[in-house]
Amino acid sequence: MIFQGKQKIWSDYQKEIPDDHWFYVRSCIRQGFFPGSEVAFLDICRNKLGKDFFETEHHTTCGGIAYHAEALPQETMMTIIARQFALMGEHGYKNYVCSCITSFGLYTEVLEDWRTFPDLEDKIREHLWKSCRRELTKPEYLAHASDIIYKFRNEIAAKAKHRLVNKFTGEPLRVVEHIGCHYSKMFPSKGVGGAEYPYVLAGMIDSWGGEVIDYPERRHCCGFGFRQYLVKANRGYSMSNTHKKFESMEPYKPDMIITNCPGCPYFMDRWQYVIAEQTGKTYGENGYGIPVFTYEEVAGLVLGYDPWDLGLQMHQVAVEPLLDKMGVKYNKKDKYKGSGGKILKIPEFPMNIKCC
Amino acid sequence: MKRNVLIIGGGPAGMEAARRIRDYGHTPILIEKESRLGGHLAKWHKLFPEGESTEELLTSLTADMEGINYFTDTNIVSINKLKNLYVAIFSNGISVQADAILFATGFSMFPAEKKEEYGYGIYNHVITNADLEHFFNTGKDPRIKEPKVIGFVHCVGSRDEKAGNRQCSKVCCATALKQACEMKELYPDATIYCFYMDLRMFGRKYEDLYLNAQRKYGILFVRGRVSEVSEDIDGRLVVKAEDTLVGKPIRITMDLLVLMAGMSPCVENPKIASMTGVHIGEDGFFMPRDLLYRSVESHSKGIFFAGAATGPKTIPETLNEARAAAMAIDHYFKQKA
Amino acid sequence: MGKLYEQLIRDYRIKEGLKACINCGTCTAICPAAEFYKYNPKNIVNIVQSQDDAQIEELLKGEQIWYCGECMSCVTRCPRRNAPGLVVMALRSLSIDLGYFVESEKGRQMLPLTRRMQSNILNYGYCVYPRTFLYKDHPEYGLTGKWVIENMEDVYERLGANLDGKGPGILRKIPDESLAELKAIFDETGATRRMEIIEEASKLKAKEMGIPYDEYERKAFEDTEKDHLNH
Amino acid sequence: MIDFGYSLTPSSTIEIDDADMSLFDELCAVEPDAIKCMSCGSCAASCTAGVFTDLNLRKVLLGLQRGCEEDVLPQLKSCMLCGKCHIVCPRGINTRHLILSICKIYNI
Repeated sequence: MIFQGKQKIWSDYQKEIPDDHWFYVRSCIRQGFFPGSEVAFLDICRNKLGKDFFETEHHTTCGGIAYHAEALPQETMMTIIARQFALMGEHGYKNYVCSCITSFGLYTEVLEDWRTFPDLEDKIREHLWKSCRRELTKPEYLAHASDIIYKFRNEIAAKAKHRLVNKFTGEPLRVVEHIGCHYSKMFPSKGVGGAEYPYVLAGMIDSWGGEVIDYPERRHCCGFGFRQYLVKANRGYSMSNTHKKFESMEPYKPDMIITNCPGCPYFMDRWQYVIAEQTGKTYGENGYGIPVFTYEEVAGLVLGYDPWDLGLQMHQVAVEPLLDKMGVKYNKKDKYKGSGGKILKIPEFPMNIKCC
Repeated sequence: MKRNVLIIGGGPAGMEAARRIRDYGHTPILIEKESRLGGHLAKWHKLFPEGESTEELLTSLTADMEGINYFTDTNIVSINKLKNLYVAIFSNGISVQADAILFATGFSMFPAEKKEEYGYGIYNHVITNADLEHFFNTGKDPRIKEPKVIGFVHCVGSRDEKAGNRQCSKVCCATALKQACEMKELYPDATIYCFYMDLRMFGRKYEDLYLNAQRKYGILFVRGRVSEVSEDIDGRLVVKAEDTLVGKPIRITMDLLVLMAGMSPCVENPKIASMTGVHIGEDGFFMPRDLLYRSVESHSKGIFFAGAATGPKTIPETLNEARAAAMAIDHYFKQKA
Repeated sequence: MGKLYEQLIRDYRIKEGLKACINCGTCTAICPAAEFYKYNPKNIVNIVQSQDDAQIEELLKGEQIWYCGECMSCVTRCPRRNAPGLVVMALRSLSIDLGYFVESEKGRQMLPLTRRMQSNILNYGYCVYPRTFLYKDHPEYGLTGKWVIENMEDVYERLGANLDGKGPGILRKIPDESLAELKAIFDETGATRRMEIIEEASKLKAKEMGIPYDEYERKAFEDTEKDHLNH
Repeated sequence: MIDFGYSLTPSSTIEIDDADMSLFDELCAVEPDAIKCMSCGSCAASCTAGVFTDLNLRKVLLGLQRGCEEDVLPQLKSCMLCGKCHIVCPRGINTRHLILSICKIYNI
């Protein structure tokens, strides 16, 4: 692999990311599965970097998951999105940042569609006015939340308490990066680094001291597939695609996986558990799995957040082996506690994959 | 009366035209941007359909250069029209008055790194057709190491709207088969695959080349465009396509992948066109007055075309066009007189 | 040009996603669905561009169009700037609008899918919502997932979420006036109508199949009787 | 163990790396024309048995070439050796002879 070749491509796909004043919208899936990540994101941006990120309680889902499951027609999804944009305008913002990749892909696509088909935009404006009495304002800049962390990756590195380095060996940690399909596969120019060699996560890994692993199925989808996961009868598809990725990355012995999509970290984490329970196979060292993180979780660990404040106890694959390698201190007894140290019943442990 | 003809481009079209124009009794002035004549041809080793030697062809083309003024390492700085004359200034400071100009600017190789998914310049064992010819010429390329499985990818940057090249480059199918057979001669134990969309074997003896590739060399064909290439932990290439004739995805691990980079319009076309007002088609190649009957004439008086400047062509087509252009130029002068 | 084709090309996703396919198979080669299902995006695009209504109808009533995961990996690679994923989305929408979706096992999944998605959005403002994400439907949520569900308030509070609370924040209660706007959008833009179409067609199909409606929904969500796999 | 209600799905990808080509090589040694096929489909189009069964010689040959013999060999049981495919093959492959050799080498 020739690193300079990739660098050349990355330099062709640099997008402009404004410095400050963002209208922030949340992700349905990440709020439920990775609440700690969104908390960490806003804390890093607002309190560590001192930036203005505004959120209104009136914003909702973009409808993306439902739209991609065909539960919503295209115009419904577009009008919900138009409403989100209208909220941004009403609060005086021009820069729009979303936590979800499905949303990011749709926002990008919708803006492109409206550019190509102005009659469609007119129609959606009318729908929005009729149903909500709101006026559409289109954002000047659209970013995914990982773009923001990418932009400030070196500032984060400067404040780092821990680096992505194995403290036992002094070697960089071996990190697999997984980019959500809808980040740049549809519109390569809208993603940092393009579609074939996205740099948005690789850039963070580089800055924070890790080594990026490139393996044959790097670009393959995690297998979410919307209806292919949401309907129980279809889940073999979802699981088989994750399985394919793990089989492909296994020889590289990755220490961790970092993702920027809502669904991917959940699927890559949970399918490891199901694969282990069904077939006995695990992909990490000593019967553990390979821990899968969101980029905020990794940024949080680098900045010295407590792993249980980041919500790592919600993962199924144990994160402790990685925390040990990074030298992150944690209290085992606090892992499964509730608010204010409330003692909760500890979860059961799986049969075939080691957990802590 | 002797007249000056400026020929831009010292590849096969320019060289052949220069001699013919001289033979008609005119004065050819040929400029070439590279340091030697021959264009892309000079970098090739052998030619299809029958493995003809490039060196021999080049020797024939350069054997008789008497009376031809040529400048290598030279670019056009400007061209201005003065009544019936063109005044051209070269990058070496020389300026000439020309009664006619022949654009023999040829093509630019499609930059294979633009097809990012194939990893040229990123994966260690991905090369282009031009790299392979260089290897045949020199025997040296660190990327080629006793390959056991070799793939040829047709249509790299050809028939590809996303890459900005919609046209078929015409010569790659035959070149791929020629190169595949040559590799089989070098590495008889290797398994060799060609990934194609349509095998365009349109010329005399080309179908024989195909038959030979199958029957004599055992080259295997997969109808499907390569979709993605990656590198595995041993540094080998994992190549994915659909075997469209079976209707299933296919995955093959390889030691060498050769990308058949196609012909793009010469990158200098827009600059030269803006100096002279000749037309450029939406595909980026020069537009002759028409594509059938006046294929070597431009829309501007006294400006002519030959070779791949007006679209992908084979060597014999290029040479014939050069002769036709020389004849058209002579005819133009006679009419003028 | 057939009537179905005419209906299809009114969809913006066809305008955007279907130029002229050359059957090169680039999409199928990396399609996550093509590897596991009897599915080939290239063939689907080819049928649509043939404009042959008989074949298009077969697609609309068949299983194939439901296999795609809409990951859009095909879009990146197509040399003709087609988007097979968008073509499939247009086909699915038409199949629903015409009530053809109930003719296939995968199409019948639209009933549980639309019910769950739409009710989550209308009731809570989220596509996926923890209180309706049940362990019995999602055993892969795992043992920590089970623990999260069993200790929902405590776990979310511990992590700084605002579960069902006022003001902004994670999993907040979205104000009623905003939920009312979503409902108005649903009524205005066809989502409400889509649910009605799906309910009506599914009810009829359940009767035709001779099974109670709730059993029809359960089967659609959980069961696989046909062979969908590409062995 | 938990009953999840779904499981891993086998891949349909043709994995050439794992294919055992020894029988195909054996076939090519006695039938060097086997590799001359250009998948034009004339044989399948004219095949009498193909009208009633799934027999498709083009696909059989391709399947053998990809190491997927198990998927395609059963088709040959429908062949009546009428030889129409031999008449129409533009590459002049003696298809009858080829089919007999396939049956012999692949033991069907």
